[in-house]
Amino acid sequence: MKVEGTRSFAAPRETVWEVLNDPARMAKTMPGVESFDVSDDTHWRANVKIPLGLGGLSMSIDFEKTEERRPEFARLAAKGNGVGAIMNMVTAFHLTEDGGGTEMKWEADVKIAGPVGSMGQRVLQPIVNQQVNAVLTALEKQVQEANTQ
Amino acid sequence: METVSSKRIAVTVNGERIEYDLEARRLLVHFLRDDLDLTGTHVGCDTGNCGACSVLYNGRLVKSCMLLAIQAEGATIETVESLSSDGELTPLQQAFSDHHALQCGYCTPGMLMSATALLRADERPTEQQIRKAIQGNICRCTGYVNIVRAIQAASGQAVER
Amino acid sequence: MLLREVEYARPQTVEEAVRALAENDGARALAGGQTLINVMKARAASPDVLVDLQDVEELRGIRDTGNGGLELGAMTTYADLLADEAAGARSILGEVAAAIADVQVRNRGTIGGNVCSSDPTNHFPPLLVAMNAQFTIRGVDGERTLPANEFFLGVYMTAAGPGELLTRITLPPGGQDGFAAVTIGMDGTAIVSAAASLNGGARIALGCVDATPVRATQMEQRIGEDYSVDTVRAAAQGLGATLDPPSDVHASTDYRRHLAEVLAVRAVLRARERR
Amino acid sequence: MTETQTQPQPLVVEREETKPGFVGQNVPRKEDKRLVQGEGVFFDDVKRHGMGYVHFVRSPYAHAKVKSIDLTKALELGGVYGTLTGDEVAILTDPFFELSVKPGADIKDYALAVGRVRHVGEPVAAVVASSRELARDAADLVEVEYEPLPVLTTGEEALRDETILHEDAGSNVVWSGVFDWGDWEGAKAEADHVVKIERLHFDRFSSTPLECAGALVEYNRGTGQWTMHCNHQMPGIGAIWMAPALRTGVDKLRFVTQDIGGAFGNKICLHPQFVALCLLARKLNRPVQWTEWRTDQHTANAHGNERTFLDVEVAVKADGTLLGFNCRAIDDCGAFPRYEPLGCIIWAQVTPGCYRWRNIRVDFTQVCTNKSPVSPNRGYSRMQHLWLTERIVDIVAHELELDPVEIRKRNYVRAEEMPYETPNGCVYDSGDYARGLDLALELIGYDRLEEKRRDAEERGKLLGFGIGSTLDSGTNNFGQSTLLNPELQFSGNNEVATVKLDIFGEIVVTLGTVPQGQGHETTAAQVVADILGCSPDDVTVRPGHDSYWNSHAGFSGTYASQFAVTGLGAVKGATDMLASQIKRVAAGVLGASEDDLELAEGQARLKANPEAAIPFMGIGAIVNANNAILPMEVRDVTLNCRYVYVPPFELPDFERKFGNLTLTYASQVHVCLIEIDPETGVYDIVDYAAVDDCGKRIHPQIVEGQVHGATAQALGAATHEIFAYDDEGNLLTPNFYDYHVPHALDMPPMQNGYLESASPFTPLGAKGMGEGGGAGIHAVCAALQDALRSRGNTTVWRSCNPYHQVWQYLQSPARGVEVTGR
Repeated sequence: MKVEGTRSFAAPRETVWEVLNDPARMAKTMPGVESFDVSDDTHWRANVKIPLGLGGLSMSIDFEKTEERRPEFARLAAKGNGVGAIMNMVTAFHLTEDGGGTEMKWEADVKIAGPVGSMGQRVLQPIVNQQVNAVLTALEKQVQEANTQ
Repeated sequence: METVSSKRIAVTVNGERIEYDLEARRLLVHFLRDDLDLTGTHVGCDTGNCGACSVLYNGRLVKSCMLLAIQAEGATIETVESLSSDGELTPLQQAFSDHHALQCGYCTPGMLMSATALLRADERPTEQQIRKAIQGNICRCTGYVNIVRAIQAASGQAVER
Repeated sequence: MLLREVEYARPQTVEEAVRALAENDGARALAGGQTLINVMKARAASPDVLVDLQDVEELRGIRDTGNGGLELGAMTTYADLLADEAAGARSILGEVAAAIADVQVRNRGTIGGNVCSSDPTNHFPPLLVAMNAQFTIRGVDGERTLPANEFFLGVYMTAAGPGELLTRITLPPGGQDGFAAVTIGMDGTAIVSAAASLNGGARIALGCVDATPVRATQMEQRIGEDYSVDTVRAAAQGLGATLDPPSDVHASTDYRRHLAEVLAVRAVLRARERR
Repeated sequence: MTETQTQPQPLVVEREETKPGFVGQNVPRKEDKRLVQGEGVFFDDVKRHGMGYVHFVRSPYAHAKVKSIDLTKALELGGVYGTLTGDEVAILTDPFFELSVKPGADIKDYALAVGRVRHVGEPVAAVVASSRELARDAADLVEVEYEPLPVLTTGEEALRDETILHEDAGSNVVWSGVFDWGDWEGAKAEADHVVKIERLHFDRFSSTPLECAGALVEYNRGTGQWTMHCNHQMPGIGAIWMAPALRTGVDKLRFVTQDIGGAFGNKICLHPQFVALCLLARKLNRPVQWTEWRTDQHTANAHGNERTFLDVEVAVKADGTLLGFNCRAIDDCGAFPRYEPLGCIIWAQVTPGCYRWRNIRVDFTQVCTNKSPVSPNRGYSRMQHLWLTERIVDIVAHELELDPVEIRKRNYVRAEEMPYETPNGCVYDSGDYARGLDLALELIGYDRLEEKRRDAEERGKLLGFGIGSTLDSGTNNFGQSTLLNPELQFSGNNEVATVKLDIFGEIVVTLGTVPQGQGHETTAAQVVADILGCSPDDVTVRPGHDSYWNSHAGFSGTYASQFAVTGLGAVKGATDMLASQIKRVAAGVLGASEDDLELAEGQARLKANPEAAIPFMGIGAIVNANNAILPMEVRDVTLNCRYVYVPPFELPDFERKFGNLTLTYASQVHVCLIEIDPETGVYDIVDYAAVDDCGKRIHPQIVEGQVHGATAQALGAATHEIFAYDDEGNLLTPNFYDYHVPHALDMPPMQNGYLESASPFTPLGAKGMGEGGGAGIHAVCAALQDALRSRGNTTVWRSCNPYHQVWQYLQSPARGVEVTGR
């Protein structure tokens, strides 16, 4: 399923770019991250426990930065493996300067398979939207922090 | 607060008090079927929809696949095996046979438990009440027509044909 | 079937229950289990500890708050709502409870579990939003009360976070409530649902058009206190366009938008008819 | 020792007037007493000391290469007994026998995925542990690395061969062929109108028996023999697939069943899982048990065939006389053919449906897609085709403004034309479709239709009326398989029964069949009782089937609407043999001749002097334990008789795809009324009437039960039951959350009527009827189209029409139909 949107940040493009490309900071934006290791500057692995109200959904997610045009574009591929689900995601963001701030156009194509699917389609799409929103909100926080440093 | 991953529970099943060591994750239906060998209670789905595992739990109709056995500590459970005594069919069981309310017989135990719960609460249910009472029990053989008739008959009502 | 290993606790009081929940952030409350156990069967989500609330008497019972409102213990079952006299005073409760699944589920399932599982297809979340219910949540450091629209955060996500327990739901006075749903077969899973409560103005909430119930505020404003068929129908115009419902095997986004308008009207008109 | 007799069946069976007896009566079902007490024995009730529980690791991908499987963590877990992977399977077994010619013939199908997965839920490995829960824990620890491949989710996509599922076959096509009977071009020239329908689609669903599949498998090291306590409904065929794959003989595979929780055809293709279990039982040297859960069954066991009909052309005379039709059919059999491509010919048993058109051309292609494999499913392949013929008739009536009742009556095969040879050489044995329709119309109050329409309109509802007239062809001529693949060495049919009289006078029957609720124990006893002059209560019919002890023939099993003919034909044959032996013994002892004797009240007695009688107990005792008193000429008697019923079939003609493919044709005329809420597309079936004709009814109550069940399944398929997939090949309805089967509140009021057009071709005048023809699906589709007529005149082009589909019809009505020569 595809989700996309636009988000504006009250920070210069460089700062937003820095945050988006700093695994350590990105880790802080993901819900339920339990551990995070950077193998090299294009490969990271995160162990997350997505906090669903009914109990966590544990997954280990491998990230690979597949394309990058500093400072305006990057594409990431993520493969998640968990007991409840298999997740494949390709996400990309375009940064454009917007006055003093930055506008981020992002899109993500998320594919989820496995038992979580058997819970009924009705829950999948909303759960994905939920997680994406959580990430974006956290991202805003990170950008602000980075901006005030 | 103390938590346990397994525990010895005491439960009364079909009038018999039983003590048993159980993993917390064991579903009641597996406890009944696999541990107590009460195989009349069946499993027809994995989402709590089909009702083949219906039993009476402290007198109330429940699906035994949506309870942990460990929750049943201190409870009283009635399964299909408790309905008739020494091979004597109850009027409900007899009506199921008389009206051909079963074919493969897989949903039948759950169906009988639902009907039993209904008839204990209401001696002369209407057809609509009967259908409402077995809504949680899926049958793939009969289209429910003869099951409804059998329950009507068991409650001493004329069966329209 | 076949759950992952899990720890189990069976507290006797809300105190104990909250402590048990607080001690481990993987702990979850087990009410009727009619959703949670199934999620665990699929191993889609797995709590580390189940805190079984069956013995906690404080969580049961339905009380008249005196001012015509009602207080529902979180462990009130659907069957209780059908049988209970006090609940009978607010007839929508029994009516909606009666349309949930089947006898077995109604005997075990609780209103607390229904709202805390926050499944978009559940009937009570939109109804309680429409009724402007208040949700009381207990944590180790005390109690807080939230309005319904702040309670529901997402699928399987509510304001009752880790270490917290929903203890009761309080309904303000009222009585002119309506509910309408299109379900997959009789008493089946909701495709779209709508609830309305008329109490010096209409409160309308839609279910299954998003992760959480959606208030139809524009429609409410257009209606004001004029519940005539024409006004209500006119007010619903364009409601669908304000929504972005999921599309799945049971309904396209457009179909859900359309049903939302139709059902919102029906809910209001049914509420109007209720005495 | 037992003796066997099998006489060639005459085409037309001479039947003496059946004297009043138990056949035709609703005697109590023998099966019921154990089942209502929860004392049935289903496969999952069987336990063995030290048994291990099997959990399959299943693919989350619809199409992917399996790059690696890491079992380390699973094997480290305490309580884990062992594992099995595709690599081992590829070494230890041969691929399953394929029925198709090339390209389908080259498909390699194993017990576990070998190198590649082709549908979500396909087993890639198996884990065995000491408890069900542990087995799943271990399965969760198996790490499989996949490399996703492009996914095919429709037959039309697959046909393009841009992505190939089975590289060995080199194409996604399993089988294709053109069926051309009569003179289509001539019919088109003769027609006043040609009605062209762009597309009709029969959706995927299955009967979803409430008991899923499974088995407890034991391996006997000393004898090299496997015992499977299971619910396979066609062990003979199962063994034919399994034995060569396991490189053993069929007698090394013992199938044991007692009670089966419904099958409906969905338990015919269990051989891949069973082979995996056999390998595990041998490898681990312990009994292994596998229980399939609902989500597994929906995602990876057996679906019904999905079929798309394109460019349907119908030749019609101005007066509504149907001359013929022509179409392309694309059948989607999922990831592996298994029982297919038999579905590519089975439909031809009912080529013209109930109608007299003589010119029919079908260009048929079956392809593989990345969906669950199919298997026979109640109404197998004929239902899809009968839906086409019924849709054609109603769409033509609709377009040419003909009355759906009139056009049917004008074109139905007539009672006086029976037996009727169809354009492809099938012989409809008997029936009166027009009378069936009249009876159905009467039951539903058709004369008040317009009144009901107005009443519904007043309530803001759209009322629709629909007819489904179908056939349930029973008793296959397996020779039809040679029309697909002339190399196949299958033809005819057979079924077995044994009947014996034991030392204490007990009458014991065993059957070759594998019942799943059809009441075989009861109806067999009725037939025996009538012949031996005793009560069904005196007759023991052994429950279930044990391939070691139940005598069986090549086509034994319970499938394809045939027990009343083949099963009971065998029972009758064996009992006639026993009756004659009993008389010979009595005659010998009483010094009379066989003809002087009659069997009544559990005795053999002199017609002339009923006082001179020997009870069966005496006969049994004499032959079994006191035979020295017998005259020499009757010492050959064993009182243990086996009979093989063989229907009178000939080989079909491969060149013309012509021949008699089935022995009997039960007919169904179902009608319904539906009401649509035009605001939402939500509809209810408000009234339903079913008229069935299966010839002589052995047990009317059981017949009615079958009708009720077939109708419920048809109504489910017409309304909500659909196996829908997303573009990634994920099944969107993998369990009863989203796959909604009818519940008690969903079923309409139902009235039943019966005709009895005895079959001239069968021992008892009975016809197989268990499947029905899916009449309910056709009736609902017709009723929807009728109701929507006033709202933009849409064509109901799908078999499954949930509310959102009906809303679609309301929003954007599409005809997709073109009429020339108007």
